[in-house]
Amino acid sequence: MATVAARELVDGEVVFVGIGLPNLACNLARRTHAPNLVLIYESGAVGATPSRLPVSIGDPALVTGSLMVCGMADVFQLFLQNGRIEVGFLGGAQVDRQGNINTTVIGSYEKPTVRLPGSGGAAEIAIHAQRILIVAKLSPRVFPERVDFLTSPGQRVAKVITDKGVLERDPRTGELVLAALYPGVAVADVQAGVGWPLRANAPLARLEPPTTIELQLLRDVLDPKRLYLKS
Amino acid sequence: MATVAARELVDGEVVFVGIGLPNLACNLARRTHAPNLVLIYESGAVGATPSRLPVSIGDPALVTGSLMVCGMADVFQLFLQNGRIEVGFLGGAQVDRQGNINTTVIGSYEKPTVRLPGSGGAAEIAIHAQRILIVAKLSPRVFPERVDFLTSPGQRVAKVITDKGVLERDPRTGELVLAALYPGVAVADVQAGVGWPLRANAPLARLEPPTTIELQLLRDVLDPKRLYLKS
Amino acid sequence: MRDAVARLVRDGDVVVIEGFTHLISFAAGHEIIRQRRRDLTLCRLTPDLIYDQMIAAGCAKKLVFSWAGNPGVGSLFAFRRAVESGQLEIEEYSHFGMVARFLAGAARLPFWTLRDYTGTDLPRANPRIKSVTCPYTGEELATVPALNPDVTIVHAQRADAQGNTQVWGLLGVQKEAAFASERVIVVVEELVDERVIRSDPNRTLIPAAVVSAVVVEPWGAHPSYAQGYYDRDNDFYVGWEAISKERTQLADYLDEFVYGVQTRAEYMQKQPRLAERLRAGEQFSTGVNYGF
Amino acid sequence: MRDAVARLVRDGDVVVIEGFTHLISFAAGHEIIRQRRRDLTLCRLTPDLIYDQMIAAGCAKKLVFSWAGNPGVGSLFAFRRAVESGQLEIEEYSHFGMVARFLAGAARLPFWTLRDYTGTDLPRANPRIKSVTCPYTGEELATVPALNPDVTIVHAQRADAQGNTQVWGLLGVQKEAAFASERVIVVVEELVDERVIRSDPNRTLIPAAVVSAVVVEPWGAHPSYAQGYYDRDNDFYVGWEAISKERTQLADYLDEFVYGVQTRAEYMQKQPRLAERLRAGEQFSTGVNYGF
Repeated sequence: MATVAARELVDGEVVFVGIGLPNLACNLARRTHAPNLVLIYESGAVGATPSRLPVSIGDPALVTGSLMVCGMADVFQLFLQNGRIEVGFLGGAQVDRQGNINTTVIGSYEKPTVRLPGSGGAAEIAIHAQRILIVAKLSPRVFPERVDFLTSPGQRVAKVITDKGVLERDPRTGELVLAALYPGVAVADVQAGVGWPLRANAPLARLEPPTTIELQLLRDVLDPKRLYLKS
Repeated sequence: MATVAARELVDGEVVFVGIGLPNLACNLARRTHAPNLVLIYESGAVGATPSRLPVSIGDPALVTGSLMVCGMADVFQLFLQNGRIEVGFLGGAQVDRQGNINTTVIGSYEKPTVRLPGSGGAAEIAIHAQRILIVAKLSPRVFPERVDFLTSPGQRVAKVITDKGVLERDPRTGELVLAALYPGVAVADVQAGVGWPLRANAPLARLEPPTTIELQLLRDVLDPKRLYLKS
Repeated sequence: MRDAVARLVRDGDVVVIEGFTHLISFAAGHEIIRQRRRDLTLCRLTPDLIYDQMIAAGCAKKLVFSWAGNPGVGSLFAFRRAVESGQLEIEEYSHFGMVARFLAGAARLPFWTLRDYTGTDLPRANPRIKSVTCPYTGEELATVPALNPDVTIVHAQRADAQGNTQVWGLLGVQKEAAFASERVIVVVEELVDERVIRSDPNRTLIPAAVVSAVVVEPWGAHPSYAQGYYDRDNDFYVGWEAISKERTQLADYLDEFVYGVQTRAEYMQKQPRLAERLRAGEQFSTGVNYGF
Repeated sequence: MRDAVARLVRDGDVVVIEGFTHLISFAAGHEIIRQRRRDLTLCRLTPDLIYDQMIAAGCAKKLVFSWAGNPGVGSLFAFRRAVESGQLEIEEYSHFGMVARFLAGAARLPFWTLRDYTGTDLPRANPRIKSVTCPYTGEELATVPALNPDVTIVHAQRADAQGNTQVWGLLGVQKEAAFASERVIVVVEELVDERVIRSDPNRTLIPAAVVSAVVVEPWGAHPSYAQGYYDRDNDFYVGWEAISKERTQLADYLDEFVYGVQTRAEYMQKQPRLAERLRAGEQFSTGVNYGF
């Protein structure tokens, strides 16, 4: 997933980075095909080149040696609302057929079964970043027909990168459709993790497996303690 | 005038300072009875202790050794509109019976006889500072019944410090009335410089002449080149 | 700290302890717990461990927030138990919404305008998110109401005795929260001479004019961090998952590390290897010329 | 500078050269005059000598401003002649109004809200000052429309080759103007290695992401100043009163110091004692620790 996400990034782009896999993906891209990627964290660090894998979005390693640190009012007003962010990464407890994301509650808002953390910056990232990439593992609980609570609208979702394949948003219908598969994965495997009848592009693209260099960077340099890499 | 203005300031107050006489008055007060006066310049220098007499409100000497430098958005939103400014100094080409000030045009706005500089920060200083002190020399042209253009409203004007006496705003009628005279000045001398029938408090206060220390500070320390002191 | 909290934080207050990951005043939160303040409305973008502890200790009546999790780790379980059982009132925004509330509060405007929330369920969950029509274009834009706390507490690297406060590294919304607040407590790693502040005035984030009290409390942000002083205690954040999950473990934690100490110095003495493990390395910036 | 202006400043553009007293790019203004740009809408809080010169040279169709004088000295006579004879269109705000217009532009909102103008004649003189009703309190508040220039030019102490720009001393509204603008030219005293920027990231005011061109032009702000590099040329400002008052003297000035030179370096060579008279003394700040 980290490799596939990394390959979605174009050199020179300004990326709003979350913690975990998106952060890995961005730093992998910076060390391979996109050395001029500009990473912006919602904590206010711009152009960070962290010397260690940050555990939180406000890690001190994101500040030391960054190009700019600004207050959060500037992050949201001058960067995000201003339209300067080209790519935004989001995850979620639920992603629905239209690419909408829920990070607020499972069940009703008033009497939730599970109280999730809430929007954080996800609502405005989904509204203002020019292109949204979602990273999430497939499962029918995570990909329902409709989210219990709509935290982040799906309009700007470009791709959903999962552990079995990549979904794209059909610009006509707004629906997520299967666009590419990992080697050895069948359409039915993806359908098993999605709670609506999944349409598939024809022909389906084939995702290249990680190269030796990519694997080596991920395992030896970027996440040697396996904080985010599970395989 | 500088001495009279200085004596209006209370130790510890936060003062929005203009250039010229107000700046002299504030620095005189800081060196006599009000060492903890906090001077804020609209350029963004807070707690300045200029080592030379600043010619402009953005003089580099206001920055070096100040307590804080902030952008102008913060000056207007966080200090002024927030209500943190206790005293604001204003001057003007015209001051009228109600304490309104004109720094925009003489004549009509569309076809002015004289185009003045305009508001600068004067409109919002008059609206947000808790107490306004005006410093101006008496003359019927400067003190008309009504200003040609209302740049800064008079509601918060506390006193008008002139070269012959001090006017105060009557809180009931909003009208400027004579409150105090310099030694040797008669009521008629003040009336001669004011374009409306001037009412006078009874009894009139007497303004103490500058002390030796005040004169020495003004002439030898604060304005040795006589940039703003004319006498 | 004891005096500042006793004097400036009152039962029923709207309280803000700000700092985005960086510079969160755990020392002040612990003192508020020790002084058993009640019925507080706690506001923060990210409630973080400190509000999880204050909720567990019974200080909070209401929480105003935008992201309530343990960053990179998981849940805040005291918060979740309180919400899922209906014992804690909540008022929820997005980060931008909370930032905008502080901006309005700091500028003393009744509301702030932002382009946000279109297509989301957030305005349905929170009727205080409203809208306004642009007088120029006719567009409809989202609004949030100003947030003007009774008291805001911020941690910082250094301040002078008057309260002129300098911060570097992540700035969060501390400036806005301080200007929005009725009363402000600044907690610092170091009290410095006014000349230190005056030698670099562009670093001053909060001026003395808005500060009610300055408290010197080295390590007062732990397990949060202070750039240039000590690192974030990520192990503690990871460990909180297990403590927070069980009521009894959380109670034991509070007994030992909050109620069981009188001061932050005692808190540090209980954990003698903490300082050594987290003390910051050196990476100094170069000075700039303020001459003319 | 020649290339940057040729490429990025076009006839009819809305042009902003910002900097409040500090860091006004006279070098860029002079180059615009030399390249004979026409029909510009010039915007600045304080038109200052630079716009007085550009108005005299025939570059301006319209002026948007809030205080048009020679600070501490007197009038801008080219401006006054143009206004009093009806040859220059004007649009006038207060300082706060202009700042608010840049804030709205930078945040890409169509308007900004402020508490201002009640009881003044300014909204009568400028119908673009309007009002909005608060959706919470019902209060009526003033509004100004966003200002989004075609091109903004700012002078700064230093930047890297990508355009990450650091400023200290007075900050004016440069950050807001840059973020509000379609194109941005940064003119610097010194081009520095990216490592210098990265050694003190809290000093960065404008990020490369919004910068179209970086021009290196030492002394490019004279007779304005650059804190830590050179002092304001107050004598020049005082002397401008006499030059500006007489059309022919002003024309002679432009002939000699603007049209008569090709570059800023030539401008400085014509005035060999300038650097010596104005070069800044040293008063360095101390570095802070960014380690963790």
